[in-house]
Amino acid sequence: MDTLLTFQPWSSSVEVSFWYELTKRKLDVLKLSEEPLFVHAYYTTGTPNVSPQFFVNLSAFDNNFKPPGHHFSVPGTLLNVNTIENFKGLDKKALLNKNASEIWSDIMSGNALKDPKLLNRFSMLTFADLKKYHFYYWFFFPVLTGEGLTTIEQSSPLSELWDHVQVSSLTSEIQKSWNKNLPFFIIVREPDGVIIKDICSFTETSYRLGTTEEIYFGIMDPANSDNIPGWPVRNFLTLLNVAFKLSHVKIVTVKYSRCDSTKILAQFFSLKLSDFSMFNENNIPSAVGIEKNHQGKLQPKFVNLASAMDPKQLMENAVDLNLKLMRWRVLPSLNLELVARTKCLIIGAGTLGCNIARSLMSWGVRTLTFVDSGKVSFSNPVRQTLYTFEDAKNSKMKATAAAEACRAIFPSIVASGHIMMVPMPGHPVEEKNEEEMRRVMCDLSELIAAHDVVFLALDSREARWLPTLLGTFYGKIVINTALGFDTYVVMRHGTRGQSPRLGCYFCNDVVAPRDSLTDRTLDQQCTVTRPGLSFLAASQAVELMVSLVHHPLRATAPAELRPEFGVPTSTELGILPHQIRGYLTSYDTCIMIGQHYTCCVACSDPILSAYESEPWKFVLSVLNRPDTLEDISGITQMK
Amino acid sequence: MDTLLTFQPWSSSVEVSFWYELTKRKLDVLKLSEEPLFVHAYYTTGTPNVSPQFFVNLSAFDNNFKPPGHHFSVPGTLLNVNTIENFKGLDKKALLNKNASEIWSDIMSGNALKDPKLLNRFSMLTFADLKKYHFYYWFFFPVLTGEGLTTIEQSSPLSELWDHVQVSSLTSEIQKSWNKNLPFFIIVREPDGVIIKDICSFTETSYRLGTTEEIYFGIMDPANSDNIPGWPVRNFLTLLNVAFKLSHVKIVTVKYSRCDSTKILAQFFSLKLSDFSMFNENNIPSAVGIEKNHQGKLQPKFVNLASAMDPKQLMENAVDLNLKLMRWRVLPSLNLELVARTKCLIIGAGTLGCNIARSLMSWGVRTLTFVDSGKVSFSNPVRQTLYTFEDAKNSKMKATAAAEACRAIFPSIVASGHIMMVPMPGHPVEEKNEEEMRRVMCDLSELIAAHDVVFLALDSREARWLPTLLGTFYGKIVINTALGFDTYVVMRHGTRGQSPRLGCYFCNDVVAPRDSLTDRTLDQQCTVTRPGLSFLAASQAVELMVSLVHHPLRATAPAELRPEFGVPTSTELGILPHQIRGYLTSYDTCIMIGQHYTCCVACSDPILSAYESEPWKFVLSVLNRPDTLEDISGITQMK
Amino acid sequence: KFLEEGVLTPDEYVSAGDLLVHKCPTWSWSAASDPSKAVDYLPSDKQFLITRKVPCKQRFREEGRKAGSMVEDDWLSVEVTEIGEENIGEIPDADLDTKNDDDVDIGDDEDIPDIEDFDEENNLVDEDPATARGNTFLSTRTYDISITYDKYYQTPKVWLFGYSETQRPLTAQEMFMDISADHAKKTVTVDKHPGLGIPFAYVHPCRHAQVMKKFIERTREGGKEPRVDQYLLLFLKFLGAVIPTIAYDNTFEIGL
Amino acid sequence: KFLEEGVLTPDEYVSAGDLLVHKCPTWSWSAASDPSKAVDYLPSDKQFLITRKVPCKQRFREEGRKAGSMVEDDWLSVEVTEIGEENIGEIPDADLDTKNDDDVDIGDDEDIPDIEDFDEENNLVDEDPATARGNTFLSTRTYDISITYDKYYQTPKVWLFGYSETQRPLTAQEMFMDISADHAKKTVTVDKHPGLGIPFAYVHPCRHAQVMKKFIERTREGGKEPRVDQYLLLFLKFLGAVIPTIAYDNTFEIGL
Ligand SMILES: [Zn+2]
Ligand SMILES: [Zn+2]
Repeated sequence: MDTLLTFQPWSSSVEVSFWYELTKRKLDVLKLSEEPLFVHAYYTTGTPNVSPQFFVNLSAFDNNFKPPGHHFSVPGTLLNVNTIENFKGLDKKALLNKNASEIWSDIMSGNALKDPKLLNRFSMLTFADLKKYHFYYWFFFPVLTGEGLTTIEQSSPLSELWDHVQVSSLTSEIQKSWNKNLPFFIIVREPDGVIIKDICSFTETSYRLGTTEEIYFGIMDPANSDNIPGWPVRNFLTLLNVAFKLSHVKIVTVKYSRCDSTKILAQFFSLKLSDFSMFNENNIPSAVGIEKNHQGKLQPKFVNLASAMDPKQLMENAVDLNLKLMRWRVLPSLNLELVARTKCLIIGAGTLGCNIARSLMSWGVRTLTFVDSGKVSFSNPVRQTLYTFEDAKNSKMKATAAAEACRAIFPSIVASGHIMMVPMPGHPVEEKNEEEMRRVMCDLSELIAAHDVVFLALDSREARWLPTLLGTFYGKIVINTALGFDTYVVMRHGTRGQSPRLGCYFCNDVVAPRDSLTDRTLDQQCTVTRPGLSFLAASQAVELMVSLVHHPLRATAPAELRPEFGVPTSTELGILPHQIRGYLTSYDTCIMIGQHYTCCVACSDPILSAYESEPWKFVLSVLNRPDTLEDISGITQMK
Repeated sequence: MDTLLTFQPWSSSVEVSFWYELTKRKLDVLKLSEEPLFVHAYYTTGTPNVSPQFFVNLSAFDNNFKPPGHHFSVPGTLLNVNTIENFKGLDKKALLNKNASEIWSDIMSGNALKDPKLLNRFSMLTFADLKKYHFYYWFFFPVLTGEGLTTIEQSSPLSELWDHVQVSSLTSEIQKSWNKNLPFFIIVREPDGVIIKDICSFTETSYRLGTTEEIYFGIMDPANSDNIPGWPVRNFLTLLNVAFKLSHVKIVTVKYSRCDSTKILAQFFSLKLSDFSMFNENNIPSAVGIEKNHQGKLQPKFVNLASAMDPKQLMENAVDLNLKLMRWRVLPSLNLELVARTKCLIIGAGTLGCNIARSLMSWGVRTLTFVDSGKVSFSNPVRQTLYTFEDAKNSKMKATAAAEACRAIFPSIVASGHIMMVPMPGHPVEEKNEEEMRRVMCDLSELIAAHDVVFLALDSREARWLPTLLGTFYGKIVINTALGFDTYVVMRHGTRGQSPRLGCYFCNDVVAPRDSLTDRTLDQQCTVTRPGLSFLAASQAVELMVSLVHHPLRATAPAELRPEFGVPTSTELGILPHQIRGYLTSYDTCIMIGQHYTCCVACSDPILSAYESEPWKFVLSVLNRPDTLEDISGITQMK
Repeated sequence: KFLEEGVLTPDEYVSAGDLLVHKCPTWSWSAASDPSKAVDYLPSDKQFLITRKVPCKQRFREEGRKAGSMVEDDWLSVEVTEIGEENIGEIPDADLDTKNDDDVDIGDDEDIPDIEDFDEENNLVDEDPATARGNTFLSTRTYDISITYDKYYQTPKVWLFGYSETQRPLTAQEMFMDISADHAKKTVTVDKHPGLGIPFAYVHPCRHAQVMKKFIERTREGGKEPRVDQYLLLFLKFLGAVIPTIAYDNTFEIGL
Repeated sequence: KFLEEGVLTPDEYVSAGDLLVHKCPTWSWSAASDPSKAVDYLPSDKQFLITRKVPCKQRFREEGRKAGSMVEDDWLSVEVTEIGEENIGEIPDADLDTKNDDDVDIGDDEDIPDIEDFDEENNLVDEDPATARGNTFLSTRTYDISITYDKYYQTPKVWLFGYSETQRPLTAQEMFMDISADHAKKTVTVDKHPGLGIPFAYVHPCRHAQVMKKFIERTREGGKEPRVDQYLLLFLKFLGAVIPTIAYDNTFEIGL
């Protein structure tokens, strides 16, 4: 009248933290690797009505993994493949069998006796579609199948067989060992109580006792029912058959009471085991244990994390992902974190400024600040790529509208707008406005000091003067862009401490900038340029910045011309030119170097000193009388 | 007891149609010219409670101007200056005096007698801020001031002096002449009734009558009150004093009844005139007549049309304005209308497609069509410049989202999106999907046929095949863009009838395109490119298109390399290269020419013929078996 | 069909327009602003009728309407009490409040950019004892009113373009203030004037024929047989109901 | 201050957590997911408490509540009748309707991309007579529940992360279905779990101390003096009222 013993299969329970961690590792560490990874899972004893949970979460990757108290760890192998085709193509049966043969060899070698958690060894096959946050996964829980099936000779709650004192003694033994995470053990019933011991002490114990009658095998059982033990019991029984040559065993499956550790639920089974005696190192028993999905089919499980994720977070990850892919094959040295944390100030939120911001965002830069005093007008949106018709209709301020647009594109960005008219030489300050203008100068100075890179995207020469001075003063990377009708220039300003020191936008000039805005005709007021130019200039300005922050000298890095064939560039990203000049009629560019001019009206030492000693007094005098610049810089004497 | 006669000044009434017309002429014709323009205004007789309207509208510019019936024209001079500074700086008094001296000379010469409307000659000074639709304007209505002031000896309604029959007779005379637009005339009271005659017949008439007693001077009077005649009366009285040496005159000011032309209102004045006898050709009387603004100040009037204009219209105008400015000085040959009406099809609405659309919009292209089958994902908005976070959150279809974004930027654009996966060689069609796929092919074919330019902005080689074939088949301008990691290529496809015929994207290949999408790893699925590239490639693709449509041969224009110094390029916009290849590491570009390959798998004649004879059968066989291409093109034999 | 259906043909429209222009000197025919805008079923110099600068003495006010005046026919019975000149002064202020409802920022003359810079112009002197001082006219809004022919409805179609007291073009919202509230949003919308290409407000002509028919019937009941060329004279009477605030002479007597 | 104000110190939180973990094997301490997320006032291996896969047998339903149950204190008196296993089957369907209210498209397993392609996997055989068949468990939503220490309120703070019947993470909206309607939108919001860095729903702790104090008072009225290390055991009882649908053993007796 023996009954077939069946085992309740695992129900894999992968927490989202696992997928996040896998994503992170895939992007930053694993990249294209498909090498198997060693991972950890764990389980605890069963709970009524809940399927036997096989927990996998971010601790799976922890090298020092230790399961929580009352939990039991399981070693496993993670196989994360790169494509859905690989996922489909992989031979699942072979994977299962490979795992099974490892278990078999651990049983044969005695390793499993010393470390019984090896019996539960599992494999996990995954494909992570990181673009969509789709994860395909499949668990393999190999169990060895022997000759004949295990049958139940007797089964009952332990409390029906043992007296209260003995059960209490077992309970207290288990309670004491809650932190030892022992999934399997032997229970020795001795006259004065029950003792729990490691499996490997079985032979010694039975030798000592002279009998196996009073030895029970204890198993912390994840199953949720009393009569159907959990999956881990199965390989354990195989171990008993192989290691101890037992064909009949008495086992006790133990479950904690969910919220009262002073109680346990224990079930006694007397079993006739399946026979493995015909198997050896070469003749490996076959295995079952491929997990079915939620529909009970032999298909992978699938989870779409995107639906439950915060869309902002999703976007942030997606943006990072796209950039990190560059590091996988092409440019491992790319320091995206460095680029991301580079704080960029864009002075001028017009055609150039918008496209600079767009380029910076596409590089993952997270801090963008706009300075502009204008409003969005109707001619802007078709060229100034952060604005729409509605912005023009509502005459929004450009600086703030640009920042708003950046956030609408990428909510995680830190974008802000400062409505500010840059003080300009030759635009005199009325006395009543002096205090206000001083405030503006201080604000601009603080903004420049607080950023790493300053982009000059202004539409007049004189407006570039003060930011040029301040950028040099604070030693910032200053990248200047300017458009002609069908030519453009992108230039990084030289800075103090650079050798040879490179020039700034004004270094070629022998006159101070003056009011060039007043008295302009319409075509002079609007920047009349071929529309393509701003895309060219803005994107190259940003690429230059990205290369520059990768150079250890940053702003002070020496200028390069085009390299000789075969000569490496100073960064893997390419050369660090001083000036790029582009000509749209011939789709040509030209790399130039311009030296610093010691009498420069914007960046020379006399000017910087004049600013340093009395910032506002100096700037005010320049605004009112640009000639001041020529006097101080020394140009006047040179003339 | 004589009373001073005062005159009611004009109230200039510029209709918006005038400003629109001025804007149009400024942009298209006048450009930077500040030359005075001859213009026309007109007026009618006064209405109670309404200020004397001096109408200026779009007919002001009409060379064949004739006022409507019951209205009287006035010749004038429009001085539209280029800058607000010129507007302010101009000497207004001098302008008034110049006008006055012309009037004086017309009086002296007798011209004014023959053409009395010259007496009302006016000047109009304007500054049009076309970016903002702000118009500053100032009217000058010069009247000559003589020695002493004109005084009233007697004044009363004419009906109190004349009997009913005489008034009736005058009414009927005026009614008869309503269409002659006579502002001044003489009224001769003869025994059998009243006669109206031209001014110049005064001498003859008084000679015939032997007296001036029965001659009255009639004036169609714009003033709204009975006792204060309108401004035109003033110079007319001067004329009478100068031409006829009259110091005392009898005048009748006439007004139409507003809605009953069978009635008139006539007021009689007996006047003692101001004396001009001491003035001559060299001694010109001084003048008054600068119009005051609505606050009664001697300041210009101002109107902001933007506030009342349809914002969509405003935007449309602003976009045009910005582009037209290029023609003012730099590139008069630029054919913006041609560019605007070029219908552009963008296949692929990803990074390249979005930036191509942006560039096209900035060139004023009005018809944009997107083809794409994908949805906006979270990694897109930072690089694909038409999408936002919300689009990704809502998983919008790219093609339609892109079109929507274009309309949000510029409501007047005709943008549409077609959700369509381009059929690709090596992506076999299941039988059940054949009909659907055939439909897709036909749709794509129709789209390409219906556009002028096709931009290929796709992310796989095989997706470019069918559009390349169709573009060649229909002889369209096809511009292909492709990105590497830090290199890009922009290329225009050759076409039939071109000599030497240029190559297409596939002309260098000796194998047919195949499925390259399946089994890609993540970094192969996403286009891993430096973010700056798409801006560079997209903007140059569009600039190339703009140059190309300016060439008379368009798609068949021969390819150019970089010009020798001093040699003109084939269009004023620059060279027409076949391929532009760009290298971001050195910020360099290279112009290349690739010849057509007679066995090309996409554009060769055998392929085009195969398509032509049985389009779907041919395409289907290629989708299922790309080798077909090699067989048909002749490559197979070449191998 | 004029008498039966209240509609008229293009030719009849021209003859009615001629009569209007002849009778009322303020009305005139106009050609299209450019030939491409001209319609071929009307003479090129008689594309539409227009009268300019018709003063609008008051805003239409809902509260000014007499209760029950809509009982019979809302197209005909709207009444407004014309405000006399003595209390004209209070109108502009009172209605400026409604500006706050508009999205569009209406730049009035206060907003002239750079106006301070023009203070220098005060050096300019143009004083003259013979120039009349003080307004002998009301500072009111004015309207350009145009009548085109609507081919679909075979009726005239009326267009309005308003100017503020300071000659600034009025926005659509501002114009609606001058139109009977019943019609302002229901039958008045903005579109490009076909002959001028400039946005005007217009009264949708869908009910014009019907109302004209009613007018014609009443006239006939009064014992007179209206001629088709008097159509526009009648039409103006009807317009007086829709746009009661605009002071074109709806008091004159048509010599029927 | 525990007895007077219902709050506890970090050390008291640790001792209460130790007791909870000792008493209830399903609870365990956890370290922060990475050291940067750890707070220094708690041991690094005892940053927060967590219990996983607590079944949620039913949705909370407004209509299932007894009228008047809120009279005394809405934090304590929410009652739901637990649905027995026999009628479990009807729940998932019944509640799927509420999905329509959500904006977010919740991809359930129907949506597995390429699932058809996996049909080939049917060739795979893994039949075995010793594998138990048939579910001996309910297919229910489950929750990971975590308790952190809130330094500002000096109370525990409870976090929930739900999984669908098919292990799909629940959206916030779906989780709200399992929470007493009174609290769902008022005191439950979503934020990153401080130790895990993953968004969890949490019950705002602003009223925790107050309610705990009431609990303590009642216990004392019952003649027992609660110890501070029993705080979390008491706290779980309180949570049973806020999240009545989640079946952690709120039936066990605390050995006070
Ligand atoms: Zn310099
Ligand atoms: Zn080819």
